Amino acid sequence: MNLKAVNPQALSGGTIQLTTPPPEKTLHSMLYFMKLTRELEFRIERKLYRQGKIVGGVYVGRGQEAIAVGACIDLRHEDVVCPSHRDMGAFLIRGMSLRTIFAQYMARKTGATRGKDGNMHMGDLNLNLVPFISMLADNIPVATGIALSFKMRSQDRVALCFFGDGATSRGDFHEGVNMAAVLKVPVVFICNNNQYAYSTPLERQMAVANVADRAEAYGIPGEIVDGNDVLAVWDAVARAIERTRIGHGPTLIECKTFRMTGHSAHDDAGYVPHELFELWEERDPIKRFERYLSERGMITQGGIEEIDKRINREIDEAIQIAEKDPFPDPEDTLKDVYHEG
Amino acid sequence: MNLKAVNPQALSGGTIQLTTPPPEKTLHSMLYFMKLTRELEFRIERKLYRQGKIVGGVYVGRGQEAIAVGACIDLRHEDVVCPSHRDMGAFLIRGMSLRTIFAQYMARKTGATRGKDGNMHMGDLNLNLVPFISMLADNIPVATGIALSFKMRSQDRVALCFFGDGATSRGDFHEGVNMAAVLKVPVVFICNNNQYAYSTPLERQMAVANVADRAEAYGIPGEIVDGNDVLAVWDAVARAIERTRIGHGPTLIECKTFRMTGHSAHDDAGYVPHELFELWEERDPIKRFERYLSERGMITQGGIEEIDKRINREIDEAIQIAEKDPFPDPEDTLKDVYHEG
Amino acid sequence: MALTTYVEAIRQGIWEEMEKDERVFVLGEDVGIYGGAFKVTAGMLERFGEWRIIDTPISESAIVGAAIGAALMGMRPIAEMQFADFIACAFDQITNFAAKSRYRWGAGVPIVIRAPSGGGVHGGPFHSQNPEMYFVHTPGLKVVCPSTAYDAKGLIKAAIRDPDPVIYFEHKYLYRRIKEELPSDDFIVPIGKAAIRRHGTDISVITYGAMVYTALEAAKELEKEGIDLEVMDLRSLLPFDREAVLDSVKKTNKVILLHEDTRIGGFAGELASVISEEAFEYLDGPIRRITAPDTPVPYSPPLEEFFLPKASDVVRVARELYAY
Amino acid sequence: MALTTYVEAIRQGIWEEMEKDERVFVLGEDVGIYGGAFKVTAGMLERFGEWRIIDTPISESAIVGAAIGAALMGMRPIAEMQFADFIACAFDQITNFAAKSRYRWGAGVPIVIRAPSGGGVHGGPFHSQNPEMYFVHTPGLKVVCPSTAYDAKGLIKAAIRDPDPVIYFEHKYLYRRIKEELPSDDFIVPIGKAAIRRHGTDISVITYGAMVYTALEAAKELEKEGIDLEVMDLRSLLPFDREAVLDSVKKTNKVILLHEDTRIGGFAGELASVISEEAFEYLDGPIRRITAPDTPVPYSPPLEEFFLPKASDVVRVARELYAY
Ligand SMILES: Cc1ncc(C[n+]2csc(CCOP(=O)(O)OP(=O)(O)O)c2C)c(N)n1
Ligand SMILES: Cc1ncc(C[n+]2csc(CCOP(=O)(O)OP(=O)(O)O)c2C)c(N)n1
Ligand SMILES: [Mg+2]
Ligand SMILES: [Mg+2]
Repeated sequence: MNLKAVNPQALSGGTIQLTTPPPEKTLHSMLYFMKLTRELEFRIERKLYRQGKIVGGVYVGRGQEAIAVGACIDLRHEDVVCPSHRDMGAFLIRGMSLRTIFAQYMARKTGATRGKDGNMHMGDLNLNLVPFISMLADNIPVATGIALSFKMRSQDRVALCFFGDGATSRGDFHEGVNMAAVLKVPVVFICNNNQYAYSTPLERQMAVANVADRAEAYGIPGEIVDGNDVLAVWDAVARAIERTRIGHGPTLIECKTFRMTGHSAHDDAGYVPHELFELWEERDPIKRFERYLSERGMITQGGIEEIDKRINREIDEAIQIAEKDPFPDPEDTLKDVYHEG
Repeated sequence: MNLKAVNPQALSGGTIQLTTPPPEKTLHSMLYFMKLTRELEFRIERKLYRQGKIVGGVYVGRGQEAIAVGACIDLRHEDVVCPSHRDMGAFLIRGMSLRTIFAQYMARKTGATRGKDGNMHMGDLNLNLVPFISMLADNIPVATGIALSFKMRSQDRVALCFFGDGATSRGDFHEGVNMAAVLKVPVVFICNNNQYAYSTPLERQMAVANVADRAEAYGIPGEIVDGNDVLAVWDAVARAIERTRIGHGPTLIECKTFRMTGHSAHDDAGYVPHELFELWEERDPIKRFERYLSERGMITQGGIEEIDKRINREIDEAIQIAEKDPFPDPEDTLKDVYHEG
Repeated sequence: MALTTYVEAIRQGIWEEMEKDERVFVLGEDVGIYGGAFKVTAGMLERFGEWRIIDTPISESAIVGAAIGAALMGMRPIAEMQFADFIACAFDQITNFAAKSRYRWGAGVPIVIRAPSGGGVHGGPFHSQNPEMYFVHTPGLKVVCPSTAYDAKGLIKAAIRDPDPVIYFEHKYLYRRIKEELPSDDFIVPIGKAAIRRHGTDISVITYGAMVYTALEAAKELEKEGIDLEVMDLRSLLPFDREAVLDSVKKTNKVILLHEDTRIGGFAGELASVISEEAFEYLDGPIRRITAPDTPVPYSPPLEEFFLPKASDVVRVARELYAY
Repeated sequence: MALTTYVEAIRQGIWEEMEKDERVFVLGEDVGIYGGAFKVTAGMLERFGEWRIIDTPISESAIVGAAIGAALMGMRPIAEMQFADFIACAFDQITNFAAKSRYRWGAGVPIVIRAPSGGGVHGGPFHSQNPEMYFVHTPGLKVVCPSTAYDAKGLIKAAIRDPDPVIYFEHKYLYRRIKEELPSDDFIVPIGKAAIRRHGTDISVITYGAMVYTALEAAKELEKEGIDLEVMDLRSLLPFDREAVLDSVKKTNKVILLHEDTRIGGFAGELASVISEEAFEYLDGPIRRITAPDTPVPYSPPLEEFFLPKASDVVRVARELYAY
């Protein structure tokens, strides 16, 4: 295990100084969504799952909340997001309701997939949110096609596509990014490099130090950002979107981060050297961002507590409703395989 | 069409000066095999095919003969070659007989595949020659596995894997090269960049100027050589083999060249700007190498003519035999789907 | 009036739909400047421009993936596989992303994947495959296999308009061998409807693709002996025309299932099951299959000849069954 | 003596073959330090080292491709798909390179591809698939589906020793639910041989995988009513035990074909065809299929429950058939 490659000290070190930081309203939104993501996933993983109420596996993005939030917070409604399995913030920001999400995890009819599919495979065309499938990297060519449809119709829209470091080993990553680069379509590829793919550390996944190094092969910019700094992510994504909106094609953004859990709820991550968790705990994206805001007088301890309260209330309510939501009817099994005219 | 990217003048310009060129015997062998390739393919494409004696399509490597020959001439018997569809020299150097090759193209029982498969899909484990299949790039992960088997058994052997520029867009290129890089197995990847994939020019295939740029994504060396210079190819491959033999893992070698024909015998390449053919004709690998040898007094005009005569004789003989070779028995259709104990 | 070949009929169908519907576009390898390996898209680049006839890198999986993405955004992509054999490289996107999308989250994926398939052209194991069953066995897809120029045109148009993913197998052997006069008006052939190519009373031969002609040839031969074959061209395999199949079997009481695809797990098995389940009492003899043997498609002419089902096979089996 | 679970039986089989034959090795995602997602390779890294238990990048196609290459060089690779569903990503290498190699140039590809398959664990559409038919329909491959711990061990060993590519479907639902006492000697279960799990005289239920238990449950229920089911576990699908199937049908004269896989193009169709062709005169009733419906595998428990064939389905159909 090459500790150096994943040493967070090697990253930008603290929050970066932005030339024009986002307006305060946006900053507050970012904090809210990061905290909402954390608490929502905490409830799913540590409460509902242990109570046996969750159906199937549970994958959370603890420690990685800054990525989806920083990337998605400023998107326009007409832009399209293709998240992956540690991007809960993307679903929330796009407008997927808490009740829908809890219902999804409890396999209810009111869930995003009406009980047809599990956990984060949630999507809604009205929200311009396209769900991934389990096959890692399959969403990459799909995002390329989404962006292609914008370009061919001269629509001023962009697609954002998320995936992990491990997914970049798949052929579909290569084919999808390459095609996007050749056709110069408006898509931004965002890799959460959390140093592991299940039990497989980065150096068993690729022989380069950075996922961003892969961009060289496609003739597109590759940028490394501190994925635990929501503003750094925000900044890099904003620039990449700007670039792609004016026709310069895709960017690959690598967000260095760390998976502060096992791969899924049933994995204790025994294969991860303990010191790594400690190192990265110090760079917790939420605590850092709270510090950033309070140092600048943009939030008080009381303000933080209020957000927490609001989040708890919203979540409690959503769980209450979702728990009473019905399971799908058995006969629903047969529906929607094809268009039902 | 970006002429600059494919301008042969931008390449090394003439034959390179080697620190230690191969012994004269090898040089003569190189000339022989390049000329043999050329004449063999000429007979197949321009004679037998037009006479209706060839079964199925015909793809030749005219103008690209230096690549397979330069790469394979010094291999040891125990090394393994995985050629692609414009690497006839590889088959010849490995020891596939002319008669077997003609029989293969005429779909005879004595062909390399006993009539089961077509054209260059020829292989023979006794020759350490593993045939490709039509699906471009599928041979890349296979070559990785071949090299893996050497590494796990500590065998001092290397694998050479050939493919075209277009094949590098396939997922299997990415997966195969990446895995080879991560596992640091002894394989050398050799891309013939002939600027086209069927009718598709390089810039519709990738947004990088060089196939070798793709190496960056895998943390392996990428080297560009003048693919029409057999010694340049020989030199680069020799160094890559040396590197990989001592455990440094794969290299990606890009041989810049040009497809001096249509994609196949039925394609007139109307989509290729005519000046490109003219430009590249000047850099014909065989003529250049003849010049190199005669300038150094290593061959005379008479010597060249003798080689031509020998080649013609060998080919005539082989065709004569192969034309009389039987077609497979219809019932052979059912054989060898499984091991027949 | 002029005769239209099978391959030209496909081209016309695509062309007309592209004229009518701006959402329709084509992507694939060499479809643009070259007009496609079989010239199905010849002239389209000039007419529709490079953003509706898109030359892609050699990336079958991304071709299909990109088609899916565009379809989700309201487009109507037609993805070309240069040969049906290469559809294997896009298998995951087709069977997992495209096929299951509507079921999972209600978002249909109206794509067409064109796949030039079939043997008889000495293409060998990788340019002759009939991969239809991989997709027939995948709920969420539709699969069609036209055998006439009329159907080639009518089915490509139906496929383009269909709200679900359609795999369109066009038989290479028929491209330039089959011609007919086509109506000049806008017509489609509905997906899921079979056609009876020859009415008969003794034995039903149920088939599709190039084998329709094999069956007809056999029928002509058998006519002389007074054996009257009914030849049914399924045209669509998923969904297939269950009713037409059962009606025919109930009429003739004897059935031959014929396809160019290999045997084990071929479509004939599905048909045999359906017939046995739903028309068992009507059967006056065993259900007989005539298919390619379970091998890759061999390359050398005598092998391929042996491999492909022949009219003489149909004649032989029909005689046996007639005498049963 | 201790009981061995199905999953442990697989592990033992691999372990023993690795001890005996240096050519055998494992490659796949998380098979090393983690011991595999289902712990089938637990402890092997420590025992055999990182060059025989190889953690790979997430590259299903290259995992299979690399296995093929190593096999051509004389090794005996076992490639693990983390879930059978992801085998779709390696479809091209399996069906085009591995399956056709011997046929093309005489070079066998002795690889085993392990694929944890099947539903009942609320895995949803991408963690519950039964993709066996894609491979059963591919000449050159072998396909096995063990249902007992004994067979799991015996078939993995047979697969490893087999000179041809074998796709080994291990049913996730059975991993820890099925246990039995295993002999301590070295045994294999030959590929291509079925087993009769219950002898009976009235109706043959022909099935495989987890559905064997569904059939046995139904048989127990029907016993009370005096209906005597024969339950045949195919164990191998390609090749399958034609003789055993026909013998059973000729004995009972009525047959139910049962599988967890979806219906259209499922294995039951193949069986129905073979039975109709070769035992038509012995049939006293229609061949009936019980299968999953033609949908993806749904996730929510009531849906999945509806989707999976149940003992009550077998009971119902058996009663109908008994009365026919
Ligand atoms: C094609 C494919 N192979 C294997 C898996 C099983 N799997 C699920 S998540 C995962 C690890 C993913 O790692 P990474 O892409 O780095 O994402 P992370 O979980 O670290 O966010 C694996 C191997 C899968 N889902 N898809
Ligand atoms: C997966 C796949 N897709 C498409 C094809 C059809 N095809 C055969 S050769 C070729 C072009 C190959 O280009 P390149 O790799 O550059 O090799 P070149 O022919 O130029 O040597 C294409 C598209 C194929 N053989 N395999
Ligand atoms: Mg990761
Ligand atoms: Mg090329």
